[in-house]
Amino acid sequence: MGAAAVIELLAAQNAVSFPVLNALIIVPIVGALVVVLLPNSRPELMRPIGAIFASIAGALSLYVMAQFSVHDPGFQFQSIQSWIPSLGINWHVGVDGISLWLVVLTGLITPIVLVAVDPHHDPKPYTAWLLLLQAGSFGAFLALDLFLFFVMFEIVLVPMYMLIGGWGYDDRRYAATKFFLYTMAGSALMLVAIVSVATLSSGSQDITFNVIELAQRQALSTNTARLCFLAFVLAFVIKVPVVPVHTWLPDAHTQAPTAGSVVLAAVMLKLGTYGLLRFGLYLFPEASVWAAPTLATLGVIGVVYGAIVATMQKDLKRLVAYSSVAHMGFIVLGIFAFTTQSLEGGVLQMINHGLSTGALFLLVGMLYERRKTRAIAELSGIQSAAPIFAGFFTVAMLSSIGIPGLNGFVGEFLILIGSYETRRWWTVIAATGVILAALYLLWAYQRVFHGEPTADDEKTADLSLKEGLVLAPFLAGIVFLGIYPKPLLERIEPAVNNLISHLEYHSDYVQPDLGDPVVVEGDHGSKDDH
Amino acid sequence: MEITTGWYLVLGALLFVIGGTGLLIRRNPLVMLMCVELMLNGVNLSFVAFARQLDDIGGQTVVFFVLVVAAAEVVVGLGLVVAILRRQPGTTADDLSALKG
Amino acid sequence: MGDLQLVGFVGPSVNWWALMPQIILLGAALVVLLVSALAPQRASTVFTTVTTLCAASTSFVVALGLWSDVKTDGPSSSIASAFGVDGFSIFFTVLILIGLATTALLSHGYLDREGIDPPEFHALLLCSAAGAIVMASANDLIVMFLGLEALSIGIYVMIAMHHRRSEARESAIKYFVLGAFSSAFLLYGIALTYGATGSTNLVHVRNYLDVVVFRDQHLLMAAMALLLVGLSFKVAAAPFHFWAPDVYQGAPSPVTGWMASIAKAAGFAALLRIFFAAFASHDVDWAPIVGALAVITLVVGAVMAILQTDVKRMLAFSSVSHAGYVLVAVHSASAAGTSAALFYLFTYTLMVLGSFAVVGAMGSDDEHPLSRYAGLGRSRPVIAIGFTVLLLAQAGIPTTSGFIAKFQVIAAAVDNKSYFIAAVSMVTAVIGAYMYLRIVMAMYVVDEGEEGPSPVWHWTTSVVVIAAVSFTVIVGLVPQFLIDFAEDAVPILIRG
Amino acid sequence: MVELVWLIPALPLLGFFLLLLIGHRVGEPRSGWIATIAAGASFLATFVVFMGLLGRDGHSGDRSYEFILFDWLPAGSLKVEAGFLVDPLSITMALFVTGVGTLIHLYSIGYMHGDPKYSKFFLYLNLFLFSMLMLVFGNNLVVTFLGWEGVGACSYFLISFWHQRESAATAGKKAFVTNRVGDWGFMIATFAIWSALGTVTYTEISNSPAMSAATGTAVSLLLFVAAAGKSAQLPLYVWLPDAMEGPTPVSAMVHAATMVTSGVYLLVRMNSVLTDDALLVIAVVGAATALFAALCAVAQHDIKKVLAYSTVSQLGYMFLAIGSGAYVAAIFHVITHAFFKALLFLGSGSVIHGMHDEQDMRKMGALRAVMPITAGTFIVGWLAIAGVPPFAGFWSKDEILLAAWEQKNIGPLLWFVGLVTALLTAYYMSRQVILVFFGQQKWEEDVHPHESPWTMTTPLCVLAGAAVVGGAINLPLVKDWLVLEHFLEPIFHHPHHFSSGTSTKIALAVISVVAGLIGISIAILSWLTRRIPTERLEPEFLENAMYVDATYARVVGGAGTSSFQKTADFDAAIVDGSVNGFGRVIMKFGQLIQPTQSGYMRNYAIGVAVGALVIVAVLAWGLLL
Repeated sequence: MGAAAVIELLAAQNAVSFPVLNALIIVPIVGALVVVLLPNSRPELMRPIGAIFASIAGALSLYVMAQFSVHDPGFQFQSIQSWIPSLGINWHVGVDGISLWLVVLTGLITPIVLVAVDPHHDPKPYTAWLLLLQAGSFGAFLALDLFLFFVMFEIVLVPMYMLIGGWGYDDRRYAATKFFLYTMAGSALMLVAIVSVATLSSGSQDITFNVIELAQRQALSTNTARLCFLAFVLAFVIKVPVVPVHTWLPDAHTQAPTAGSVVLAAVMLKLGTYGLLRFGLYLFPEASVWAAPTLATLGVIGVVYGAIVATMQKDLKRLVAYSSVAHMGFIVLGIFAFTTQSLEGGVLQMINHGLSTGALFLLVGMLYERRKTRAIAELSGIQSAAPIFAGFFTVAMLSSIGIPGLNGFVGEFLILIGSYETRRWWTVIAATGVILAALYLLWAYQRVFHGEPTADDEKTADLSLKEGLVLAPFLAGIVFLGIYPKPLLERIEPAVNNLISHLEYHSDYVQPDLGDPVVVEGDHGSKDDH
Repeated sequence: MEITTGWYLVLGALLFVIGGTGLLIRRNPLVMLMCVELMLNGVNLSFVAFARQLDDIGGQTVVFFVLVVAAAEVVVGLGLVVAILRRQPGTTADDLSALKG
Repeated sequence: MGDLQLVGFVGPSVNWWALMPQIILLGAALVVLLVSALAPQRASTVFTTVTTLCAASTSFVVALGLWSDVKTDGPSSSIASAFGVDGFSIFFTVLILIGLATTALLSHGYLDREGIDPPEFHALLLCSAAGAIVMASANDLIVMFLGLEALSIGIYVMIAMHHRRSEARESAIKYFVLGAFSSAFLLYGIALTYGATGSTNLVHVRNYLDVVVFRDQHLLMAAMALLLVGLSFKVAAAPFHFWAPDVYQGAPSPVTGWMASIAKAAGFAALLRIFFAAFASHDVDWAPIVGALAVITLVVGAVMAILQTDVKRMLAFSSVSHAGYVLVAVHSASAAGTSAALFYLFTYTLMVLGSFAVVGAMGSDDEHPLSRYAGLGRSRPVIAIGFTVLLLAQAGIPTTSGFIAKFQVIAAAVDNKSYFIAAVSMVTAVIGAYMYLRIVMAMYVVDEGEEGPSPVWHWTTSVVVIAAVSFTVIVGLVPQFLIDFAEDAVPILIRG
Repeated sequence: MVELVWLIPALPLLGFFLLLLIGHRVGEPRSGWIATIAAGASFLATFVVFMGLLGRDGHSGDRSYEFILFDWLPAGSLKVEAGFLVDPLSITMALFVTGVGTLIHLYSIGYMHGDPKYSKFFLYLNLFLFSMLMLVFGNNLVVTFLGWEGVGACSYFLISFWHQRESAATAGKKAFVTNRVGDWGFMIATFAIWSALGTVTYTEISNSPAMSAATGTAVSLLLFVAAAGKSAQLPLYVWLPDAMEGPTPVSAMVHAATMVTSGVYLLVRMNSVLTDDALLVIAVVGAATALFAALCAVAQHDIKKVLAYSTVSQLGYMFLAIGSGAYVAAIFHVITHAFFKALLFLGSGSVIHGMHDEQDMRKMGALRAVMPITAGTFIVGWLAIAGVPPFAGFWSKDEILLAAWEQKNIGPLLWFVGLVTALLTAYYMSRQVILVFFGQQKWEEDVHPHESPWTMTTPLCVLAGAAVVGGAINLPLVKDWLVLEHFLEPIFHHPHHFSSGTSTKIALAVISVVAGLIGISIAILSWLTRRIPTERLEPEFLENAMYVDATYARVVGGAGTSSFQKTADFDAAIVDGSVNGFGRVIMKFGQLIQPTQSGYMRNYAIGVAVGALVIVAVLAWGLLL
């Protein structure tokens, strides 16, 4: 889009004087450079300094949260610079209720893991990669230009690949390569689709990759749109991951260093679900409605299947990884149920999953630091040796199981109650996931923490003060969001409603009129498909 | 009967094909070089024939360029062949297959 | 037959200024040879390298001057319109000169280590550079042929100069025999073109094809086919690529870099000029063939690359698949496609030169097992990260020039509605990525005791690597200037 | 005064946090006292609120007061508040929950003496009390669900309190997972109600138009699934007997008096949506459970297992009552049962305590001499549960049997089942009392049984008193004596009235009393005076609870586990295998074409030549078309 259009857009949007979103992306990169330039003779400096930069970014994300105007459904803090004019590509970032909390999560998680996890060797590249990971994730969540998004979506692979390969465990080569190639394969066709969308919807106007504009144009023919949608979806479902394209996740999670696992679970998986919302539903409303039953089914399969497979895992970290598959399945169901509640729940669940699973990975990592093993069979009676540790684990576990009063429940409940309207039988099956979640987590907990401790178990040290402080924010979030999610919900809701009305406008989908009492006749026989 | 340009072209093509076939079937590096020369000369013949047909001097001049180039190639080629044969006498083209896969 | 009159011979007007770049290079070559002959003790490595660099930079300046001329007065051609002076030729001149300077720097440390006689090497390098420029700017098929031979013959000898190594000899003879074989095809194609259109001059050919409607196109089509074959061989497109891996592996690393970058670039220059400019009117005929070649090349290059264990061979096959990407761009037969191809060639040249700089510095050329690169991330962090960037760029990872290049190729293909080819090129990109990742993995993921030997570096290598990397990253972040350059360089055929 | 309702759950929560922070520092017994005081204060608060409620007029809907704390889950048209509902039902529940709860807290001070995790135990107890009160006071289904899950979690913690014991850990997990099945029903029911009525708030639900028959029945049955999970009805009862792995006070509080009755509470609370079809199912299941559990109790040797099965059986009674539409009777029995069953459990706990953790009744006997208070109070409890007038159990059970009799479709049958159950109940309780307190002593010499400290006996006495006079809160025959019924009236959609005449009532009552006496006498003849041979009175079949649990275990452990394992293997072999297989295919393809790279010049030349031929041919061919 031409410079004139850019200026006009800027005028239209409440462009803030200080381009805070750009700063979000740039600060960690600067941090990485600074760390790289530090002398190798001072390894102890790397992580603290990296953490400082990461925290600055975190603080900025909090600033965004504070300045975010609650009831504005549109994109805020937009900043747009011409980047590759001849291809109609702009540096265009903005945040709305859907991305806001993911940005905050990214901002807060990274400094924590930087402080929390000791890489044991090569702290310099470790810190630099983590900072680049943060920058890339910010970029992916903020990008409003398809090209920019793809760049960020793809570039985050490199730091994660390096982290897994450089600081991972025995099978890291295989896991890192698998992770990289699998996700890259997913996004390969998405690039073709991105170009096609931009080219085909340009028509007489000049070509643009501006998401907002493309979403408004809706210039593609139904079938083309569906094909492009599928290409996008392929990339995202692999990232989520949705069964059956999930198998990179357990390997990556198990082999990754703790910091990697935490960021992977808390932030990177969200790129998939976020992409489905922002680019799937927003760019291809008709196609989304068309594909919704299938994708919702996949989500439900993920919930049940992931739980079942998790139950039989012998490695604690692998078990948590599979639990991620199950939880992300809920989110996918919520997204493709298209109701205010289910979508809000989905967005919220992204945050919740980040907190609870992130905490679980941290805890498993700490356990590994103590025992040099993650094999469930080699652990027992930890609770007797390390009660506080067990307590923290219990809280995270209960949140993951979805106990009301903790955050996990809030998201799951909203997703399910919202999906029940449009995807009744899907919901009924998905709800069995709560039974299975209890099954695999409690069983694992019993085997690891209950029972008579062996001599080694006796020696397991309890949580240190530092570790406690590291976990405290996670637990605080888990409890707070469980009791008072309103601040998040009221910021998410406008954006979500906006998205739904966009769907309704561009497709034959109509959100059932929830809320007012209606007497449904024989409703248990009907499925609301499209 | 009158010999039209077509006959020359066919002859040129034949020479080209013969040379090519020779390069494909012969093992001796020197012979292979000669085969290449044969192909080039087949092309030369076509050039001349076309030049005659078009009544254009350009085609004939080209032949000289080609001859020069061919000469240069022969020089380099012989140098290479000699360098090889000096180290391993009686080397055939098939012996030069250490690099593969 | 406008310019050449048989009666009352009038020499064609010669714009010497336009020929200056090649002339400077050839002059430099003579200087090097003379000095080495008359005052051998003077003809040190430093001297020859510096001479080459000076020559390169001088003609670079000239090229820029020509560029501004073209900008102001528009494109022109010289010597009976046999020699084009347009954005296209200057684009490649600049590219080739960069390649020349880079290769000179690489060979600097290399020649001493491998005990190769510097003056001859540099003289040949300069000659083949001049040949490449001629090939890129020729408006006449015969001139193009001469340039191609100059380029190739120089390379034959440069490879063979590593004469103590049997691999070098083998790859030299392979390249020579097959090269001669293929140039015979090319020449035959030229002959048929001449027969079909009555001239070897592209300007004339283009005009002729525009006006004349053939009753019987067989001759022309055969001509096109044979030209395509000859040039596909030079750019190592499947199924004419077989020579490439063997030759690349056997050749001295700087020469490999030269072949993989400049020889390929010159080949594509000729390809674009002939097909996009001269045979534009018949693109419905040749574009599908090019598309088919592109697909085969992409698949073969990617699939074969992941089987290799020798780094040089890996990169050889990767350069094959890169040829495939450029062919995808050529296939779209559009201005966008051509500028995409040019952009791709420019960025690719620097990536590949940087990569072979590392490879060349990693030790003598007998073999390049992955194990030799183990632990480079620790022992040589800067070079390792540089190499990583170059490899990821070749894999097409964003924020590198490689991604922008691939993106434009895809865009061109999609614009041309050839979605299948676009999809294939993306999928093969993933397959190829595995190979690059293996090298990166080898450098960074090492268990105790696996570390390879810590290589000895000549500072010139570091200069080249760092330069290549910074270019790759800068273009990856702010590509607009290069895109403009490539767009201005789309070839056009001008008489007089 | 009603406004103080938030204090009721807040106080135990406060206690919980106190113990969380300083519990291990203040240690024993102070931490126990902190918890007990918190519970006691909560009881007082409840009483105050109760008084406030009584102060309001009973018949205009004035006695239902909602107290909203904040918006919990506002999402679009869905409004879920964190709010309390004070009405006769919730306050009644709260009164005995806090009351009995406090007593059990007090009891535990002595019982848990010397346990390394002393303070943690009370921390859990307080958390449990808080959750239970949230369950009771929640003004909508979701808040109730919060408490519902909270008590579930606490019961998990408490059952596996001595988690070093494999059996305890397993029992805790089993309880939680089984309950989760019920929770599934709870959630789906909530969704269905919201989608049908557009609200999840109790007051609005009860004022909404009826749902369609299908939805209504479905919702009712789903709610019953939830209730069956929590309240241990067939077929989900299996966790409760195992739950006896927990410390005895837990069994008394969580698994007898309070938590297990929350299923009953839920159904009574939702009485406006329950349909007749559903009620019939509930009645039948309730009756079946009652009989089944009573039969199992007959042959148990573990002193607590007997009480556990008896609890299941009594809960069956309550659901029988609900199924028969007699909600008041259900609540009435909930209360009386809370008294005498808590009493019995605490008594058994006192015995176990005195016998140094011996639970096998066959190793007891003649204990009344050494622990008189325990024996005395236990006997009171026995008479109460056996349905001997005028003890509390008699009145509530009698009302249930009457309600069953009047059930529209199959009343007499239900009544008969209830009657048989009553007989069995009287029998196995008498058997227990005799085995434990009478006959000759069967314990080894080195065991020195002793009476428990006052902190344990005081609650026993108080509960014994309640078990004697508890029936007084809802005496039949005279209208004005039905205090509870009148008090609860306003919350019922269509209040239930007994139709039978006085004579029928009396007849039924007499019959049930006779049944009880028969049971008692059989026990005496067989176990005390040994007139009847006792061998055949403890059949294997019943001792193993008809092998239901064993069957479950076999299915879950066998088919269940193996199918899960197969899925996991499928994931590793097929799903993941295909991914790696994809890579392998590409490699294979490469190895397929690798020979072309033979290294022979002529092969390469052939490549060039063939390629040239093909291209020429294609271009020419293209022209021919």
